[in-house]
Amino acid sequence: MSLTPAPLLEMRGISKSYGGVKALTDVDFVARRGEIHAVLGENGAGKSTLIKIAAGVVTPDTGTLAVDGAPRAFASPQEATGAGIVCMFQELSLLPDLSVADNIFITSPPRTRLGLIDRRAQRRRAEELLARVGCEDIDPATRIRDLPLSRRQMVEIAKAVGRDPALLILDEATSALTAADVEKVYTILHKLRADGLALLYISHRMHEIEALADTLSVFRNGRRVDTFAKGAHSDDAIVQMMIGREFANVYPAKPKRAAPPPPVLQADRLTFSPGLNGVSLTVGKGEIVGIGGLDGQGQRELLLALFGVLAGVGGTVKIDGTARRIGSPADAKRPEIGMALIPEDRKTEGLMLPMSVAENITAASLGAVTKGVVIDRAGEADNVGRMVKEMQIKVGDLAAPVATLSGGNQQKVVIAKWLLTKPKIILLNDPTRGIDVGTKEEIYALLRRLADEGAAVVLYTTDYAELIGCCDRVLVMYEGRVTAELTGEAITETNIVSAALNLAAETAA
Amino acid sequence: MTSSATAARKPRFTVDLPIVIGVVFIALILAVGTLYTLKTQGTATFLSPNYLVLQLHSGAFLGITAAGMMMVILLGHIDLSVPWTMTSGAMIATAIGGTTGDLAGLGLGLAVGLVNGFGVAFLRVPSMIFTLGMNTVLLGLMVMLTGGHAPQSAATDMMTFLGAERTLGVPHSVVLWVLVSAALVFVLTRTALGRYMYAIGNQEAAAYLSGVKTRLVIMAAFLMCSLCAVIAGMSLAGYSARAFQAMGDQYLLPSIAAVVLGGTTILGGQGRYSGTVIGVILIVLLQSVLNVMQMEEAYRQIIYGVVIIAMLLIYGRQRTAHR
Amino acid sequence: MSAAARFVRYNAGLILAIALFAVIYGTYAVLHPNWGLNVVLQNANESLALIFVGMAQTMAVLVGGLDLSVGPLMTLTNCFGSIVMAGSGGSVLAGVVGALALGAAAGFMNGCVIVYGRIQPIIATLATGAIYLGCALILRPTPGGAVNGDIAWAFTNDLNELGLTFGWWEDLGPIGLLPMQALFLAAVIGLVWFPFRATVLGRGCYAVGSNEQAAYMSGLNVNRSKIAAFTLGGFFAGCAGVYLTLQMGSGNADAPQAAEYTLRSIAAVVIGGTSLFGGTGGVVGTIFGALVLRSITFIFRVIPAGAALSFVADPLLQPLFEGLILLLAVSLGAARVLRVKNRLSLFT
Amino acid sequence: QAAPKTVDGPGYMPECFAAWDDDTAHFQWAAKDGPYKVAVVNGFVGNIWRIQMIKTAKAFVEQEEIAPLVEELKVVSVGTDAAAQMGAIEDFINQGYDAIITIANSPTGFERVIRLANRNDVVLVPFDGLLDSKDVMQVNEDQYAMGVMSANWLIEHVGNSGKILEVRGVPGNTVDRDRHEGFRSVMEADGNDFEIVEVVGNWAPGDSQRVTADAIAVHGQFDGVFSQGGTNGTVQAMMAAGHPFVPIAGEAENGFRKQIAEHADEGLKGLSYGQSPGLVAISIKAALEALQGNVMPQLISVPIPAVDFETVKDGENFWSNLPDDFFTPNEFPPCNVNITAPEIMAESEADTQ
Ligand SMILES: Nc1ncnc2c1ncn2[C@@H]1O[C@H](COP(=O)(O)OP(=O)(O)OP(=O)(O)O)[C@@H](O)[C@H]1O
Ligand SMILES: Nc1ncnc2c1ncn2[C@@H]1O[C@H](COP(=O)(O)OP(=O)(O)OP(=O)(O)O)[C@@H](O)[C@H]1O
Ligand SMILES: [Mg+2]
Ligand SMILES: [Mg+2]
Repeated sequence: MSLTPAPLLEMRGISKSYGGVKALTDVDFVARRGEIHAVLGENGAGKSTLIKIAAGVVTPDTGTLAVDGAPRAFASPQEATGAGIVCMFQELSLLPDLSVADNIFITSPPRTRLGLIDRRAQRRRAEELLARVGCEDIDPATRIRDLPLSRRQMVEIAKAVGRDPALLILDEATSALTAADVEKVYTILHKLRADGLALLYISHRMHEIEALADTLSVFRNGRRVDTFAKGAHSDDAIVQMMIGREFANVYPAKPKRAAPPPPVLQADRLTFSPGLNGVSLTVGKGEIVGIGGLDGQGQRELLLALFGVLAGVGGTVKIDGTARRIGSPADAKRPEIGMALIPEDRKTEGLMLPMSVAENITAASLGAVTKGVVIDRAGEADNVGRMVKEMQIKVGDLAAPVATLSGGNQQKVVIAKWLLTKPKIILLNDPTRGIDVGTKEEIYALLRRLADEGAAVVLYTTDYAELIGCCDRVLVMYEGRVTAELTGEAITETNIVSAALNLAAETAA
Repeated sequence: MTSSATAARKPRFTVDLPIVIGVVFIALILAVGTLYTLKTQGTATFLSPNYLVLQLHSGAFLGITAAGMMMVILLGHIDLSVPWTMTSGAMIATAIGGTTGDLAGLGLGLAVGLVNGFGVAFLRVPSMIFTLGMNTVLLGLMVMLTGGHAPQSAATDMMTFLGAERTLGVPHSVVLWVLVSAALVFVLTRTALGRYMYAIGNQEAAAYLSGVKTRLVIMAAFLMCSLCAVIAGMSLAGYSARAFQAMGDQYLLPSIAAVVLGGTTILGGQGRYSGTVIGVILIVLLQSVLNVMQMEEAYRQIIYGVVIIAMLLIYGRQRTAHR
Repeated sequence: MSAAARFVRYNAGLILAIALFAVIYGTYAVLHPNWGLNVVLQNANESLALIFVGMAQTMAVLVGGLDLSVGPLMTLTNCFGSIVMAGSGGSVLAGVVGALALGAAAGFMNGCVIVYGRIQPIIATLATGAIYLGCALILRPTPGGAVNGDIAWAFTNDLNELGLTFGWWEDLGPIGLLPMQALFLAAVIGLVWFPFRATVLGRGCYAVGSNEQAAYMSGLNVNRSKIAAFTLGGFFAGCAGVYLTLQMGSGNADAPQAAEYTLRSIAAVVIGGTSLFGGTGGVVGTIFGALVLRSITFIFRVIPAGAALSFVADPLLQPLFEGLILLLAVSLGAARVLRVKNRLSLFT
Repeated sequence: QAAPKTVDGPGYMPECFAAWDDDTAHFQWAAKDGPYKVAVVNGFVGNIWRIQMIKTAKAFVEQEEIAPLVEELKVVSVGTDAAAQMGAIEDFINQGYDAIITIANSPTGFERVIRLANRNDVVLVPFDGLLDSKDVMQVNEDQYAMGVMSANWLIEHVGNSGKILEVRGVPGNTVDRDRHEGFRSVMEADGNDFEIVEVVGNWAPGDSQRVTADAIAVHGQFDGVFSQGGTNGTVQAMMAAGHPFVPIAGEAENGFRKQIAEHADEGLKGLSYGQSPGLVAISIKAALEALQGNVMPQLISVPIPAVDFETVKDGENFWSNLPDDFFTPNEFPPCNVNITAPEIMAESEADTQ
């Protein structure tokens, strides 16, 4: 690696606005060969916009773009791919109904002499590629639809790598990956760097940046604030650069408890096929219980089962000591149960994107502001105003579609929607995925405040640090069962990881 | 990019592109028709109140049908059973006769809506195909009914009152259309049901996870659609003084076209009621002007198609899939 | 998952369609007093146009749309064909090629209106369908046209008959009993559909139907795939028109018939296991879907008068039972819904 | 190849099975022993005319003198699809039926089934919707003559000039074409000076009503009307618009005849001619006679049952206590087809009380 590697992509004076929003203002940006360049910034800082411009998805208002010194203007992702720029977008670009192999070779499959797709060769090469990214377990003939999100991200990585990029861009490519998979990604990226590729890496996880990046660029409000080599600034300094203010302790303090709190939610031997093999858990008033473990061990099913989404769940659920049958989210919402779920994918499960922010916020609590059959508009507006203030949702026009908010604010809208139902039990499925540190911090504080106000919180997350920092108790799941319960000081990364891998049982056997 | 689509969801008054264009096209159609009559008759009949009231009178039946159709299109569904729902509602009502008949007609609408809603919401058969089957079943039922013995087909007093009569020159069918419209606008804008309909049309999973009883909402939309269809069918029978087989066949495609020309997305979730009204008026006038101009069927079809495409092209208003 | 298990899982719709067809057609064959190859030929004859129209509809559905112009387009190509094909051998060939090209061109136009006009397929084709029907009426204000009777006869029978009519061969043995319809279908599937599926363009159609945004982001040419899908759909509709011309020996701009074909094509697609959301299924399933639809009506002809179920065939109850059986057939897919475990999967 | 022999006329029972004109050929099939299997292959079924037709067919074969000749009657309705209709006809040929009666969905394209029917000695009888073919025995009323008759009648009551409204039927249909051409041939002949406004009513009362209303609104008053079908809708529109009653020629729906009877003195002079659903009975009868080896005309002309405001009579050629929809002419005494419309359409006591 030479000291100043050659610039592969040079962007000069790039600006882009969406209506009144300036997504990018006069940005210069350079990506060099043999270098992993991390791009950091809050939600809405303009990162995705920048890379979408590089990848030909978005055309800039002003500014120029050069590849290997030659000026280029991309009209579509196709053209960018042709120039060796391959992007793994934040919103995955996999096709659910096509097989893994079809997806990997979607634009340029191996062909037979007749020019038709050579399925056999395609399968073989897909297997090779998957092996390269350490996913031998994925069968190339499987439909994407049948894979969990974490596997899909690995396929997406294999697909990107398979396109022989000169510049590979990963926009929050690891947001749903477990630690083990992230390790694999590290290995690949290091190897690609050694091969002389230029890599752009966008992530909200500082430890990933730590492990990977050579160079870091920080964006704030559509401007590039600074670019520097790794180690030039401390983490705290970087975060401060990102959010433009001092930043102290990410996680709020946990309360000390003498006796276990009274149970609010008690689930006994829940079974569901596939996924749950007899899960029991108790969540007390004011408690935040974390659910950990490797991805796909039944955690999602557990939340969905509790919320009444799954059919054919065995076992019993008691709310405040009374056995309840929860057959649908509408049941779960009833006051005597008082449950809320912040779903996994806010765009398809949490929000009606084209509808207004206000309509989204009140979507779960219209019953409360309905008089007779008529919606009390004043009452509704009050609720919306209160929530926007309380949750500090950054929104200009409450009547604008919720799609125009940045990811973090969209997530706040989802949470606000449920807080209006005054829930006793709050289930969260990876609520901070792809959300910047500043907003994360607000969410952690919010969860603790809700717990202190008496809610029982169940938090599933793929981020160990969140389990450690946020939770009073952590249940680690393995193959549809709770294999370990960690409390207090015992909630450490080592304990979580060993429980997640079910090491105790493995060595005993 | 999404200006009109988003505007459609804003509660405050905004000028809606589809509506503006619809009005412009209506003016255009009237102008062409008037030129024709000026040339052939030397009169501007198309602008006479008498003619326009007549158009509203007979257009009201399409208006009511389209209003119902819009309820299911807003959810991203469609109801292809409308033609024979109209027909069988009217036929059952006249066969039984009297007030009992009127109630029976409405009851049939209720039943059809329930079955359609059940098939779509609970069995989750695509509405396109379930309602198509339903249409055949209703046709079969009416053939069976007529096959037994010729049922009475004279419109009941209520049907004649609604479909044919006027008060102070105002056709009752128009009043009925206004009432139905008011009721539906109320549902869409003032009630939780309306909000949920838009929510389901936009993102059903999110609505479900928000604790909305999505299946009941879908049932309700199909109910409204079928009820509108039988109301339209029964008043149409009043207009014609009698119910007859296949009387609804001319209403299916025009009602869908009216809803879409009015700016409702066929994928659901977006659309304003006022647009549908404009769409109905446009189609009724277009059909009538072409009739009066004694346009040959072939050219009539072509003009019909070209007008639809032209209007939609002018406000290429489909949700953009990519930027 | 084993390869066989995966095949069953990923082709459940197709398998269900085949099973349905086997049951319904089997019943017909058993009840038919003289069931034999000539009956099969006749069944093939009455089904092929619907099969082609269903295939045309499948293309639109694959990319996540609906094509309401397939019936009118079949009618247009039929009228066009009936004009050009009325003549000697050469004009028949010209008519066939011309009608297929006309179908493809009209399909291409559908695609362009949809892609560049950004109009939802269902509405765009509602409009273009009206235009095609109008054109058909201009070509054939009243039904008529006379395709050479021998040619029409020879190409709508079996191989032996083809040879006999033109004196090409006498008797090909068992091969000679192969219906021409099966050959046409096999040719279109083998020479057009399978190759198309194995191109990037063809796979792109599945990709677009599966998730248009993702397809675009993956660098696929979404517009080209959509246009290709509609063009191929138009071609299939053209095949239907050409076959209809051969079968009828004439052209008929019949609006109700066009509408009926359009609606039935949708039913055929759904019964054939192609998801109306797009991205899954294919024309092979539709073939069986169309056959199921047709077989339902076959049954009424053979229910014996004295049988316990003979009331089903009562002429004034037939439409009712036809509707009920259709509802039942499309509701069979609901079995999946009733077994669904994760209700969220219902919404995608 | 088996086929009917072309022979010289006159045919059997000429008072019933009248040859269309002097040039009409006559057919003779080899006689077969009865009883026979007969199939009726109908097209669309969702309108009253077709339902009345199907019921007439069923009732006819149960009549005393016919029943012994018919072993089985099967009726199927195939919808508007010509291919499906040909398939059904071919199926019945394959099943060994002796006679197949049909209303063709398309006037052309039936060469194949005609060929097969002849090969298998099956008597195929299209009626109402005819085939453009001289190789098959067909039964119909003369649609062109209906147009001519309507025109002559209008001229008689309106005079040789004036403004006439013509409400046409389903576009592209041969019946519509023939009636229209017959009508125009007289109206546009020398010595006449008519302004004719033409609209399309699809033979459906609702459509006729709407287009008539539009036409009145735009063109003002008419001196006479020719409305091919859905005629009661046309009259309805005139009454609703306050249009004075004028001479009107139209179809044989009971409703139209009721209107004529009720408003004749107010000026609603009406001519009501009918395409009768009873044609099916004549067609079945013709097929049965042919199967017995009788000589039959290739094209059988059935007299047009017509009444006007002077001959319209309650309980005889219309029924004021019965619904509007059904078609009044149903019986043809010369053919021994004596099933009246009320017998067919009003089986229930409640209706005929
Ligand atoms: N299509 C669009 N329409 C309107 N505004 C947009 C659009 N795309 C981006 N923006 C705006 O541009 C700004 C930058 O968005 P961008 O997606 O680039 O942020 P980001 O840094 O990627 O954020 P995140 O961390 O949430 O992914 C945001 O404020 C957003 O509101
Ligand atoms: N249809 C739209 N109309 C207006 N703005 C949009 C639309 N779609 C997206 N945007 C804007 O684009 C920005 C980028 O959104 P993107 O899809 O990259 O994901 P995100 O969920 O905001 O990101 P993150 O998960 O990192 O927070 C959003 O902040 C939003 O402001
Ligand atoms: Mg982003
Ligand atoms: Mg973003």
